[in-house]
Amino acid sequence: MKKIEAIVRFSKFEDIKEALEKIGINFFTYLEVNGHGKQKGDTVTYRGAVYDSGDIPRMKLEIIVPSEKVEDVVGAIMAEGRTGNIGDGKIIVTPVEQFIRIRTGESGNDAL
Amino acid sequence: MKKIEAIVRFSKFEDIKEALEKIGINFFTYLEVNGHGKQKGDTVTYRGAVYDSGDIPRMKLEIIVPSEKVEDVVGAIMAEGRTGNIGDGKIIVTPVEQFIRIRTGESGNDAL
Amino acid sequence: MKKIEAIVRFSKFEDIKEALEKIGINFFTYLEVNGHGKQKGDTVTYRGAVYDSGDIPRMKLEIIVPSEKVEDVVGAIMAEGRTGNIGDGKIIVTPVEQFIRIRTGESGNDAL
Amino acid sequence: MLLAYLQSTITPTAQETVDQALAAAAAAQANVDKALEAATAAQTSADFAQFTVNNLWILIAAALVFIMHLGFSALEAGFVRKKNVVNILFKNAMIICIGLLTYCLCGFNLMYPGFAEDSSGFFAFAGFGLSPGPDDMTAAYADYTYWSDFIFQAMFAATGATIVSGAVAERIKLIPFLIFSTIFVALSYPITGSWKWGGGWLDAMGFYDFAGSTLVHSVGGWAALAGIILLGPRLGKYTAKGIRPIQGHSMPLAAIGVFLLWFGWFGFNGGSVLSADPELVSLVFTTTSLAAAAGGIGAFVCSYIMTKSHDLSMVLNGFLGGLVGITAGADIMSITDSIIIGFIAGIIIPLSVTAFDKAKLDDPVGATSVHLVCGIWGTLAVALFGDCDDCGSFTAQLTGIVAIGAFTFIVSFILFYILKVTMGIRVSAEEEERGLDMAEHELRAYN
Amino acid sequence: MLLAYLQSTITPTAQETVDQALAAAAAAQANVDKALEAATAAQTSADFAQFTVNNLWILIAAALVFIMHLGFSALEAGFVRKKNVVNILFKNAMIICIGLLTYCLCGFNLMYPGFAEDSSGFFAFAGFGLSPGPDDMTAAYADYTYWSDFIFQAMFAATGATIVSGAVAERIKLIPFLIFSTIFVALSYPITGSWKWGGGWLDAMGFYDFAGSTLVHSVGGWAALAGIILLGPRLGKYTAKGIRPIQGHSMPLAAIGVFLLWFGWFGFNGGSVLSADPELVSLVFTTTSLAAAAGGIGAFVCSYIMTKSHDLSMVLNGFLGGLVGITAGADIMSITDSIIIGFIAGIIIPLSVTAFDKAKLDDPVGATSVHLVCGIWGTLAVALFGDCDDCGSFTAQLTGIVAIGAFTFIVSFILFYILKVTMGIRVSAEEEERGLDMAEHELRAYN
Amino acid sequence: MLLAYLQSTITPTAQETVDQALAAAAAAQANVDKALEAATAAQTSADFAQFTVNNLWILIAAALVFIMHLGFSALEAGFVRKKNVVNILFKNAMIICIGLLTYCLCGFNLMYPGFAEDSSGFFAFAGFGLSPGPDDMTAAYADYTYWSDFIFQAMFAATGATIVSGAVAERIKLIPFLIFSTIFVALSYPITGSWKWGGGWLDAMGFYDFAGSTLVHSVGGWAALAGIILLGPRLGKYTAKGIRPIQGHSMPLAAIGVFLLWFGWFGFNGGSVLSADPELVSLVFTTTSLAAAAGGIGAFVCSYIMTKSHDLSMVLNGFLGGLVGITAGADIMSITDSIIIGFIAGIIIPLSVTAFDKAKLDDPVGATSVHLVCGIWGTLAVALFGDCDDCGSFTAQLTGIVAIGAFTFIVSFILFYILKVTMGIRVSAEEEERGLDMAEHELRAYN
Ligand SMILES: Nc1ncnc2c1ncn2[C@@H]1O[C@H](COP(=O)(O)OP(=O)(O)O)[C@@H](O)[C@H]1O
Ligand SMILES: Nc1ncnc2c1ncn2[C@@H]1O[C@H](COP(=O)(O)OP(=O)(O)O)[C@@H](O)[C@H]1O
Ligand SMILES: Nc1ncnc2c1ncn2[C@@H]1O[C@H](COP(=O)(O)OP(=O)(O)O)[C@@H](O)[C@H]1O
Repeated sequence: MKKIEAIVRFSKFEDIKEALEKIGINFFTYLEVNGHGKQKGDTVTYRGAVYDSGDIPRMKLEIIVPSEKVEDVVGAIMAEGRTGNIGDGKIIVTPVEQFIRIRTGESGNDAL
Repeated sequence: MKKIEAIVRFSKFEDIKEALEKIGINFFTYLEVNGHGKQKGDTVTYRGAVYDSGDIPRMKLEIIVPSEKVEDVVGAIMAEGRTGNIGDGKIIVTPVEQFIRIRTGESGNDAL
Repeated sequence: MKKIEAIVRFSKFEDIKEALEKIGINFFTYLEVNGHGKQKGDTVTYRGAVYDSGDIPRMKLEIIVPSEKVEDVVGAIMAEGRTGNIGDGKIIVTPVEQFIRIRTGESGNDAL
Repeated sequence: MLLAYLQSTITPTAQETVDQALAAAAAAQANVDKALEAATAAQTSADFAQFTVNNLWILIAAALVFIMHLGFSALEAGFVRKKNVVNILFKNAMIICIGLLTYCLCGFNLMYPGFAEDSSGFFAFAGFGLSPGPDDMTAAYADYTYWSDFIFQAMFAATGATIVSGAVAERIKLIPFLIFSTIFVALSYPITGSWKWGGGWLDAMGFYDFAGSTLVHSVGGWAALAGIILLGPRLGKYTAKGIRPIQGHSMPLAAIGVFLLWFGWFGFNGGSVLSADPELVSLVFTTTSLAAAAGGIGAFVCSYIMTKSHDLSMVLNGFLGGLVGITAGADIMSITDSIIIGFIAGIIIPLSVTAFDKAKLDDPVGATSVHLVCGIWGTLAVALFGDCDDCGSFTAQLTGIVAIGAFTFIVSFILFYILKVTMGIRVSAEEEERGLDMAEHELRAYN
Repeated sequence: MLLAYLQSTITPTAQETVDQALAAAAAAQANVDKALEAATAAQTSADFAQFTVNNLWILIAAALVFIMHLGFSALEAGFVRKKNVVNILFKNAMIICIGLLTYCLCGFNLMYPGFAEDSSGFFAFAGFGLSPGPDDMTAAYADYTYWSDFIFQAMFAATGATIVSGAVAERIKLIPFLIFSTIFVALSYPITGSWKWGGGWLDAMGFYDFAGSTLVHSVGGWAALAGIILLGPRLGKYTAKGIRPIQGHSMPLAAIGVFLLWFGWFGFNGGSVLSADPELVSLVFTTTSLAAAAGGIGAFVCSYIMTKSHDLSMVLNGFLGGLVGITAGADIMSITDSIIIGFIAGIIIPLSVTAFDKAKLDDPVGATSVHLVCGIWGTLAVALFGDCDDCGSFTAQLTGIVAIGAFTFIVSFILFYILKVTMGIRVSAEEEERGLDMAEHELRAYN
Repeated sequence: MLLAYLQSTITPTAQETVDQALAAAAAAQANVDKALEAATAAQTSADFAQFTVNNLWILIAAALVFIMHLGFSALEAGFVRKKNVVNILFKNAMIICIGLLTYCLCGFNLMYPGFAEDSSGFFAFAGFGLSPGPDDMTAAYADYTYWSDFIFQAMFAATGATIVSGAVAERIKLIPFLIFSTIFVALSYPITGSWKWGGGWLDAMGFYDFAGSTLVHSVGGWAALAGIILLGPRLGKYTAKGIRPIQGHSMPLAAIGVFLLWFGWFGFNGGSVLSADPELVSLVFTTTSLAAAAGGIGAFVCSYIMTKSHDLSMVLNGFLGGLVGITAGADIMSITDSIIIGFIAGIIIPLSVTAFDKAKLDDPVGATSVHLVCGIWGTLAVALFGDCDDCGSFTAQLTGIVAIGAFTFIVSFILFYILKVTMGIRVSAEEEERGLDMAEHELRAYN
């Protein structure tokens, strides 16, 4: 099984959610994170002092899927999450060794 | 070493913490996340519009442990985190390649 | 590629950010987490009741880097994030199987 | 002829002067009438000015009591968890609506029924709705108009139910709570209120409660207690491993609430003078503020001794304890008395909060400690410290506390009990875990 | 000789007495003058006391209207997303500055120009700046001083622009918005205001608007509507898949805002009596509060029927709807009328919010529903419910609504249009996604 | 016989009339007395009405000054980091307690000691506690009662310490801070206050400070400065790499605080008229509001020029700068003067904040810029703009600023220094990093 982490735009989150549902991904975990990036040269001003900050709040999705579903999920996120402008975000796939449903103790694909 | 991620109920967090302490896990990291799930058919109503949302805030624990401790930790979380109702959450185990204590530079099990 | 997760002090975050920039790491993701630790024996008092809590808010950085850069990044974080006192935090390195830029579909090191 | 001549020569002189004198007297008389009229007019104007300023103060006090509803909302919202914030705000928003409308429908006329001479002073009702006569807008009615009277009292009425909402927070079902609040504000509060402020039997026996330590605060506290008992504690509060504090989600919100409550209390106590009388209103402002300040210090000291901590939640409740404590006697206490009363109320707070927790009576915001316990304390303090003719005796004060407490507690208990067995008063465990915001309102407080 | 003798013997007696009488009369007269003087002095004192209390109320009312700006700021901040909070606070902070300063520069003299006898009552201007004569500080001016008049009216003036800021939130550029607000508050609002409150043509034809359902609230609503139309909806609100609600980021903040608005409304409506008249001010407090409460219930009931939910955002807007609805006739309505007017306003809110959304007119805080729609309703309600000589006829009310609405909408539309084609009024999509806080202010609301 | 006959025939006529006249005069006289009495009674009533309205305004002003403590709490809480919020709220809650209680114990009698004729006017003390005579509740005392005087002044007293709490936030130890505040409010503030408001030597030499630009605001600012110097900056603020801004955690909270401060300032300045005098109070409301508005614009313009940004934190502080600036002369300035004074105060804010930062004096909320610098500016502005007989000369104003500044700064410095060497005034680096909420209170602000 794989863990797919996607760091996406806030404004694309709802669309991605729907796209995932269409391909049968009904469960995942998400949270707000901050993206640090140098390119923007953005500044923050507070009480007379200006300083650089290219940090933008972003949404991070964490989805555990069977290995064979990775491609579909990546495809769905790419399709709905893209605007073509800088800042669309990243997808990271990492290996999962165990995945267990706490309620029943089922593990692996059964736990999905 | 392994990284154990557990997505659990808020209301079980304190119990799990205590259970982990009992088996010698005194350090871990946790944060609030949102669980997306289709099953509830929950709705959100705001200013006259209703829309679906099965999203529930949940607690996520991240625990780095020696490989041989994984079973104990999973067992402890399963024992204390279970209510038997839908929504008890998941445990995910992933491989860790390096684990370093910033203060001393110790790594691996020494860093725990 | 590797994913480096670093759990560090709030007060060291800006310094680490600058150190990372110096070694060419301009992009990463960060978020606030809570560190649970037993050592402090800290207590929380609320409306007349006292209870233990060694929990401290911390900053977590997640950085995807080419495998060969791991050492540099770990070194930079260690150099800037250390105070020598308990609570400096941890660095965790885990394997990454895929890394994709949503905007272009580039993957691997090209996506960085 | 001589006579005639004489008369004609003599009289004119005197007569003329006499006529002058008469005319002058008449003129004086006329002017006197004008002066009297002018003086009367001036008096009328002065009286009207006095009436206007008295009335204005009652209205401003009503606005200040109104802002206490924001105070309660913010305090309670701050002391519950993030997942129950919308629910507590919704309840408080509804309570002010219910309070004003039912008080208009029947509460006012239940609370001020104008007991008949031979009435036992337990219950009377002056009819539905409000129908003031033309005189009721003048000083013939009181130092304020009928409408001022109504709106000031109506703002008071809703506070009772607000007290309940905090104590039963995070687990009560919305609709049963609203039904309870409606009946409580429409009937129970005005009936016990009539016993004293409506000129009923407690008033006759010499019970003293200036602005409502018992009539408003304890009453709310007793109803809260009934609710707490029947509801049971929040899940996870009292575990096998001991008491697990469930922290409120926002201290700034709670602090805003408490400061606004203090601010509103200037109207609550100050307005209860029922005129802008300079001496009394300024005394009430002073005793009220000093008691609140002493309450804060008392709670600080006591909680520090108990837990060696600087516990903001206790200090905030200490302010409120001091305010509730002084409310029964704010118009009769000396500076020193009011500081002592407030300080003791402050000390009571941490002790009471801990005692309720030991008894496993779960009150998320400490409403029972603040309003019930300190309300009783304040009412008794009138007998202990008060030094005036009409200050109630210890017996009178105790009778009032017990009678009103028993009535309110029993009525509330029965009401909550009926609601419990019919529609249920507690949300399911799953809903409670999820939070009432999503379960009852499908809306999150923060996004 | 006899005569002389006679005279000398007779007269003294009478004469003496006569002199006495004369003296007495004179003395009485003198005292009468003193009494009259004293009475006049007392009258002057009484009148001054009355003047002082009337004036004080207008000033306190001005302070209460000021706090409505905090109410609007909190409400609007609560109803936008976390990323646009600094922006909405900044706009509201600027509006109060702009409002006060432009009203001082020209607004006051545009709104109260003292139309000449033969004026058509459409436009007049009494000159830049403020220059009261010495008499303008006495009762010769009004029941309050010139400065009280100015500051009370100036606090009103800024509310119009505040209404706009909520409706166009989360996408408008800062500087164009501030330019619009300046011109709107400095010129458009005072001109339409002069038609009624300045004694212009609408006043002459019998249009009735006590405290500004139309003159303040609808006016703000029309300007908001023009802005909304020209700006377009927020990105992602109306999608191919339907309407996607964009939730506000903090319900407690919104609730604080609404309660403070209600609190301030005591000054807004109560102060519009323009004196502390006991009967009228207390009536206005009562009708205002009951309408607000009924509005909350109305919105609750209606939104429950529509969506089967207990929607806090609707109840909060329902309060405001009730308040706006009663504003035009708060001084002439009966208890029952004001409850009905408020209840209907409450019902209007969910219907109107949904209707605007169907029309893809995106208003993040519901300002158009609250201020425009309920403002129109309240103005019409004067004709429907009002029962007095000078309550406007249906025609008069409709004329006022249409005339002021048309003028304001057209002027605002043209203004926004000019700004749109010259400097642009909408931030880029990228800035909108990022949030105006970072894009326009480089500052986050929460850290 | 003839004579007798004559007398008997002549006299009756005249005599009768004379008697009538006499009676009429007497009656008139009697009525005159009644009229005089009535007039006197009316005068008494009118005077009492005037007294009541004057007194009421002082009390309402006291309540408004009270709400400034919530304003300061919210502002300071908003401008510190999330981890120090409970601490700042706790300090502000304690300050109001300490302020009221010590002012009652000794502050009031230190500040208004009633200097003896031949006193040098530097120091006197009227004894511990409060003990008003019966006359002190009547107009014989002043335009308000003794209690009103006390509570209004007591609310003022605590504001000084509140100013300090913001400046030393995020690093000072709780208990030493509370000890400092107690001594500062109990002794230092009232002594310098007595020099002017107590009728001391600065008053005698013609120093003018209407509502306390120097006596309250600068005084707080000087104490803050002493604290800042001895404490040192927060960790990480001034680094080798330059100044690192440490952002406040909640802009909405800060905005709520500032708006409430403005609201409270109506009482602070308006109440300082010490009566409800229509002309003066309305003038003060107007100058105060216009200066605040101009301060907001000034800070906006200046910070925009300096950093090309629309900096909300500056605009909020600009409001406060304008308010502090007008405070010394709010009762004597023209419209134009007050706008200029406020605008300049607004411009000062960003310059001063930057200057303090350059000097590595770390003030998390900008209290020194707002209260110290703008307080000095406002006091000098009285000499520059004021145009009246008793407006202080430049020398008088400067003497007041320097004398009060030197006294306060030295006393505060010594106090903080003693605390520093005995118990320490700064938390450990570890505690500072962890946040004072956990370190000192074991409680988080948000959960
Ligand atoms: N190397 C990285 N490690 C972790 N997160 C990253 C990394 N690079 C980018 N990100 C995350 O992805 C987000 C978007 O990436 P960005 O480079 O801005 O867009 P694009 O992929 O369009 O160039 C960043 O804000 C950051 O959160
Ligand atoms: N495939 C998944 N990937 C990531 N997180 C998941 C996944 N499935 C479930 N979760 C997380 O676990 C939580 C609980 O899972 P759920 O399916 O509701 O309970 P149960 O395991 O009892 O059926 C979800 O809210 C979500 O946060
Ligand atoms: N085994 C672990 N798994 C996950 N997180 C950990 C673990 N051990 C420590 N941490 C995180 O690292 C933080 C700092 O570690 P700590 O042990 O307090 O410092 P030090 O490394 O200096 O001993 C903790 O607060 C916690 O968030």
